[in-house]
Amino acid sequence: MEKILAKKSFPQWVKKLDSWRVYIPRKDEEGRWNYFEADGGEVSLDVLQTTLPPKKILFPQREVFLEFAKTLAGNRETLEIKEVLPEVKPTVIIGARPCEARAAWMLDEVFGGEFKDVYYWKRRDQTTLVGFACTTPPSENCFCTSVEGSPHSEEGLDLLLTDLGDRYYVQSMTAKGEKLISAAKALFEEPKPEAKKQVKAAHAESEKKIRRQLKDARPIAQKLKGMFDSPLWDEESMSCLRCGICTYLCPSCHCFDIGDEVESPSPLKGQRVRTWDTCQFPDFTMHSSGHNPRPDKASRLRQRLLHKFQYFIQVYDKFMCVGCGRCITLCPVGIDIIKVLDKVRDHGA
Amino acid sequence: MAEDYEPRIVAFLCKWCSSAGSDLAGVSRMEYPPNVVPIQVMCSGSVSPLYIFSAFNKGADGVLVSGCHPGDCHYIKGNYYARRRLNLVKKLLEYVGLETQRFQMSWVSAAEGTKFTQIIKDFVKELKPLGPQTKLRRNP
Amino acid sequence: MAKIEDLKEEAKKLLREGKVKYIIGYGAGSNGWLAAPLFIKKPEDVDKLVWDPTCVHNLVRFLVDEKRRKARQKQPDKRPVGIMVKGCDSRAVVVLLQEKFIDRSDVYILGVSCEKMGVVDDAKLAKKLAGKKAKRVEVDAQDRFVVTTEDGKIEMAAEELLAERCLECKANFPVIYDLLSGEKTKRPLDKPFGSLEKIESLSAADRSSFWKEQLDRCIRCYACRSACPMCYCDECVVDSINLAVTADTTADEKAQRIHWIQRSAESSENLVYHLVRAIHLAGRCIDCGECERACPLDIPLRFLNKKLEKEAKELFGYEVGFDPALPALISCFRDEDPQDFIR
Amino acid sequence: MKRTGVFICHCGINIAGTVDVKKVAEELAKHPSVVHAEDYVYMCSDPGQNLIEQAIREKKLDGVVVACCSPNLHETTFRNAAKRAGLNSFRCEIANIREQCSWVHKDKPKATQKATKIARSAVEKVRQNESLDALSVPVTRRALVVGGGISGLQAALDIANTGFEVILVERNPSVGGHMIQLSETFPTLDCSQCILTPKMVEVSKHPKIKLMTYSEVQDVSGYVGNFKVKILKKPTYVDPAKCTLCDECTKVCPIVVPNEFDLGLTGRRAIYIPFPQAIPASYTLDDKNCPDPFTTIACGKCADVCNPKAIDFDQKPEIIEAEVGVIIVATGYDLYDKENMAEYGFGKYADVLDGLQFERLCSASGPTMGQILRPSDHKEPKEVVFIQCSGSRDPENHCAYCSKICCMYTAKHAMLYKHHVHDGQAYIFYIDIRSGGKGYEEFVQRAVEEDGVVYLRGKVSKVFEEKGKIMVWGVDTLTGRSIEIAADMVVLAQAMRPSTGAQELAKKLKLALDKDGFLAEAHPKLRPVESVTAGMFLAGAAQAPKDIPEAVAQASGAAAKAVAILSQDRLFHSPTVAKVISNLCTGCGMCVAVCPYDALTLKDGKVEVNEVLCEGCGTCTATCLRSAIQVKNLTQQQVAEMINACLGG
Repeated sequence: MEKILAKKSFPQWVKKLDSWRVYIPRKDEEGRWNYFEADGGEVSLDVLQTTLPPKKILFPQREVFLEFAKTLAGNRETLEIKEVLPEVKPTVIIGARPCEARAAWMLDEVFGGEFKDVYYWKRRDQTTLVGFACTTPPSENCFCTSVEGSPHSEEGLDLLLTDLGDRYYVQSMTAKGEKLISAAKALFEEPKPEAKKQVKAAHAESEKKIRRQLKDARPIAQKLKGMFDSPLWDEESMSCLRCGICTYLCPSCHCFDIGDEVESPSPLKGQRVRTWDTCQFPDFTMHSSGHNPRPDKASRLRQRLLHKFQYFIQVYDKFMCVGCGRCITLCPVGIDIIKVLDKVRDHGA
Repeated sequence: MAEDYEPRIVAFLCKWCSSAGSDLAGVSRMEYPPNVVPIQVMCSGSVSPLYIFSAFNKGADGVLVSGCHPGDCHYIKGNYYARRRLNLVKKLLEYVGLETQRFQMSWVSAAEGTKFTQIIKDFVKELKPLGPQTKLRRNP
Repeated sequence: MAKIEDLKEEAKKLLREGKVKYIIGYGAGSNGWLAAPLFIKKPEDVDKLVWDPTCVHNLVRFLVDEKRRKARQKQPDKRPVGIMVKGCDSRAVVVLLQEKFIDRSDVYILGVSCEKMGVVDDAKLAKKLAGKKAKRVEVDAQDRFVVTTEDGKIEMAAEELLAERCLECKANFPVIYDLLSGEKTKRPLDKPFGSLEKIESLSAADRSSFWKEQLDRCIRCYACRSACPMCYCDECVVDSINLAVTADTTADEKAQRIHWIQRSAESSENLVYHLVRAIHLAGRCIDCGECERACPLDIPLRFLNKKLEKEAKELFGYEVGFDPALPALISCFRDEDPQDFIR
Repeated sequence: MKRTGVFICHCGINIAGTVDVKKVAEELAKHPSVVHAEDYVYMCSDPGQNLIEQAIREKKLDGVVVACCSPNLHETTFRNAAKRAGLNSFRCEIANIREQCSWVHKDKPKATQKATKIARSAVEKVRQNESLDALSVPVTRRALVVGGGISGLQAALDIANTGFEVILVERNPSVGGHMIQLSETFPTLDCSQCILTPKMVEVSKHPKIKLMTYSEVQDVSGYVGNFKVKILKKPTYVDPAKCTLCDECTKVCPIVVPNEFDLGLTGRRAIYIPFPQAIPASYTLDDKNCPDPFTTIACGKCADVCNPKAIDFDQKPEIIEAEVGVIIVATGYDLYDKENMAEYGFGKYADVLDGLQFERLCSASGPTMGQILRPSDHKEPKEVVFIQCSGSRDPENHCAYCSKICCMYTAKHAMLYKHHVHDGQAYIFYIDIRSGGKGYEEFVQRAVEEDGVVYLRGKVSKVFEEKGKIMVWGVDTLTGRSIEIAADMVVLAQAMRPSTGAQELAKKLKLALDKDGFLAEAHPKLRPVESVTAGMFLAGAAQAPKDIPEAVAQASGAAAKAVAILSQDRLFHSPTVAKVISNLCTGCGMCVAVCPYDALTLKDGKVEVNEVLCEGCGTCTATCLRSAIQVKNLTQQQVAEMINACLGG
């Protein structure tokens, strides 16, 4: 389904979505963009890249799996375990970038498949993603086109909105998307043929505006297979601080840790929780023997790149990088994934 | 604040002076509110800032650290280190907005059962109007 | 800004003669206006060194990596590492010496004086440019900033762009060095802790909500402690892991893991984490501002550390990072230390 | 540990009256690591202790918590009971629910709740306690006494008389200290030398005492029971075995320097005997003054005239190493430096003297053979002004403290003066008269009543010379009159200071000093003769100004403390000491700096604990940023769980 939504009707549409929990990017006083719950207030349309991708909504940083408590009745000790599944209201994420939606589509692969992660899918099934095509790249480090994405990619999205000046061109890819349109039918119009042309042009134009480029991503992925022991990793990781910025803020990184948070040892009471974790932390691969197979920054940088550009491809035939550029923009020491992969490509050449 | 609100206080008492002073309060059958649970440490100098943060994190409404008077430390100078370290802790907690009354330090000698009693009475009295501590507390 | 030709000459000589293993300095960043850490092993690469107000990083942090690397090697190369330091960074070297983390012979200190300048604050710059992207930031002969954007050059007065910490700097030239580039220009400092006044003047309740709002953003990526040269512990006390286990560590010891706080990024846990970090940096933080700069969520961490720096000065007359022979702030006391807070 | 037993004492109604002990036992039984919980009317009674022993055996308990009275009362009782049942005594902990709970609260439910928390907290602690054995070290049964004044002599004799060996080190050529310089002693006016010399002789003849004069302690290492000391023996260039005390050498020696014994009132030669009764009875060639620093040639005349050939120019300094179990420091005092009292003309006018100089003038063996004469013109002074608190009790300009003995010796000086110069007049300027002590007040009264000493309450404002007199201006604060005395002599009761070099020695011994530089005692009231370091004791004025009987008493006290250690084969020490988690330690040394006992050292970038020196205070624990140092059985992990237990429920 394809429609036209006048920009001035956009806030009205958001208001109409009152049976959904609506997340939308908003700028705070300090100029930081982030996803907030839309409380019917102002809806801003000149969205730049948010610091945290919408991953935090689909895959929250902390999630309770179960609650446990020991009780003593007479002489019988019982351990009570209660599964805690997220109670999720239908949710819409408006303003997701096509790359971020592509990342959600990757998370779907990871948390789906043969073993479905019920916690993830409880949320995911209820979530509708409304994307904005990037007619202006939201970050100077965008490189989606280099990793098989595009500023108007539909993958993972339910709706895609493209800015056509005073109106949006709305494409619906799924039934979920259509439901959003039908929530405020009156606001949408049928597109005229020239609008279709315009949108095509806008999409083509948007691709040209992407400033950064990684050449030959697929051949690089091939080449990485032989570079496990390369001294390159050591050199490139020299300035790494071993913080978690590149991975925590990455829309596709999804590693986690599961641990028990004991509230009281007597009587025993607590929760089992899942929290984000990252391969960039030195304890990520720490064995209880004290052995750490990735003992240094070089091996951890290598892991990040190989996961995204080799292992993931082997399993899913996709890059686990959507080219949003957050890891480049926010790295405190300027480690640039494009430059590192450039070096991989040119290595030994 | 609700009338029946009872603040929870953890008191780190040094073994040689303050815990002995608290014992004296008992021997003298003085009375103070039962809101305080004592933890005996060897010296006020051994009280790590982590203990204080942790106590608040685990739900304490007030934390007291009590040691020997300056010059009387069983370990010569542990209380001087405590005084410096915990002054910083107090300033930091106040700075992040914790009410100043919630963290207290005192010098109580083995002979000062009365003083110990008074400190606890005052502490409870000062904490009551503040209500439960929620800032550092996990799952308040 | 100082010229660093003399420094480059010395760096080349050091590398040529093999007197240093490598040199940690500043090079052009790969992306944007900001310089980036540069590791130089060959004399011919020395010309890649840059020195401008975008050299914000405290490279002393990389001495921690160097020590870890050496610890892993069976026969470590014992030659010193050359390192470029600003005034603030040099005080970090002093603290590492004070804490015996490094030995003076481990480093060859290439000091650069900020003279009348300092480094650029990226948030201030972003605000000034309002969406425009800077390509270069330079200083002209009149000590004014010249920012090059796509639309041309913009001039700005130093105070408008300098990082807050530079405006409150106590050491605009290195306090310890083997070679110094630039002048030892003293500059007046009327309010060394002026930036704290805004928070200090708030009521307790307002301070509480200020910090809650700030720290609730924390995602515990630990960029703050990762960027900090003083956070050199192999295992942070707030981590409920036991990184430092060896084959000899007993099961009992492994089980004795203190859960001071949870890993979950919740209000209380974030606050306690940052409190622990602040108290552990009391008398050690030299206000290089790296924690705050590294933070992707822009939490004003510097205000936490600066507060304790202020208290250390006012309560105990303690100033950090000038004398490696001084005991640590919490490893000493004075008979007259204040005790008006004690009952 | 998973098998903890909890025993709750009723203490009659002392606990059970306010705490529902059954409820506490019930609650504690729910704890995952508690396998046994019971209450009993008197746990400390034999049947009560039997219950504990029985439960340990039957239920194979690996930890015991007794919730009862303060650990100060019955911790040992219950630990012994645990031990009898085969449990390590350090796996027994006390939860104080009487003094810190039942006795101070009235509300039964609340007191019960609190008692439960206290007991739970003890369970958390004991759960993680290690089995420990008391540390023990062998004892070297020998003492070192530093300082040969009255305190050192007394301490050495007291120890030697119990049969232990003593090394007595004195830095001067003779023992005797300041007491040997005194004329007569208050309040009995017996001759100081007459009562001291027998002790000096006894020391030199004692088979258990090795006397090392003209020697200094250079270095001390080790710990209680096992100190290693290095003593520097300076060359005297005279063999005491050969010396016949003929005194021919001094007659030919051309070098004259001020005589220390007479405080510069006379001179001595470069080769000299400090005073006739010196012990050891021998001469010393003072190599600071011979050869003459200007000519740098030793004339050798002394050796030429020495018939027994006792002079040996080839003597060299020697370092003597010794092992001792205890050390007594009795380094005494010096008088406050003259330089500091220019306001009283001290050092400027020959007839302004300090107390010790006046002692020499009064002494029958002194420079004037016991006649009191002015140093300037050898005339008998007819009016003498004594000024008390010269440098004492003056926090702004001098010493803040009271030197304690000056009131008494000034009264004595005035009295002795009157005994020598019957028609003379003595004036004493004072702030207060402090005459606490047996017979002391009577002594002062005697000075006033029998010898007509005029006491003037007030401070002297100015002392200056005019027409051969020393003018003293002051104010009598009792009458408000200003006073002007044209005196022939002024005697200043100078403040007592720690002896020169004491600070340096304290550093070598790692002893703490108080703010005035005197050696710090372990506790100002309860441990006045012990230093902060185990096995080191303090005697005499090195610790604080004191008079002879006090110094002797402290010396005997220190000796008794020393003997208490020496009389044991092994020393036992609490094993709840610090331990280092080596992988976490970065060797920053912060803990080393705070340890009050120097128990921590850095070795190869890691901290090491000397368990015998560690007292387990835990200040290191709170200082360490990485929790790399912990006190056994009170680790941060344990405290963390205790905090949790105190707040739970």
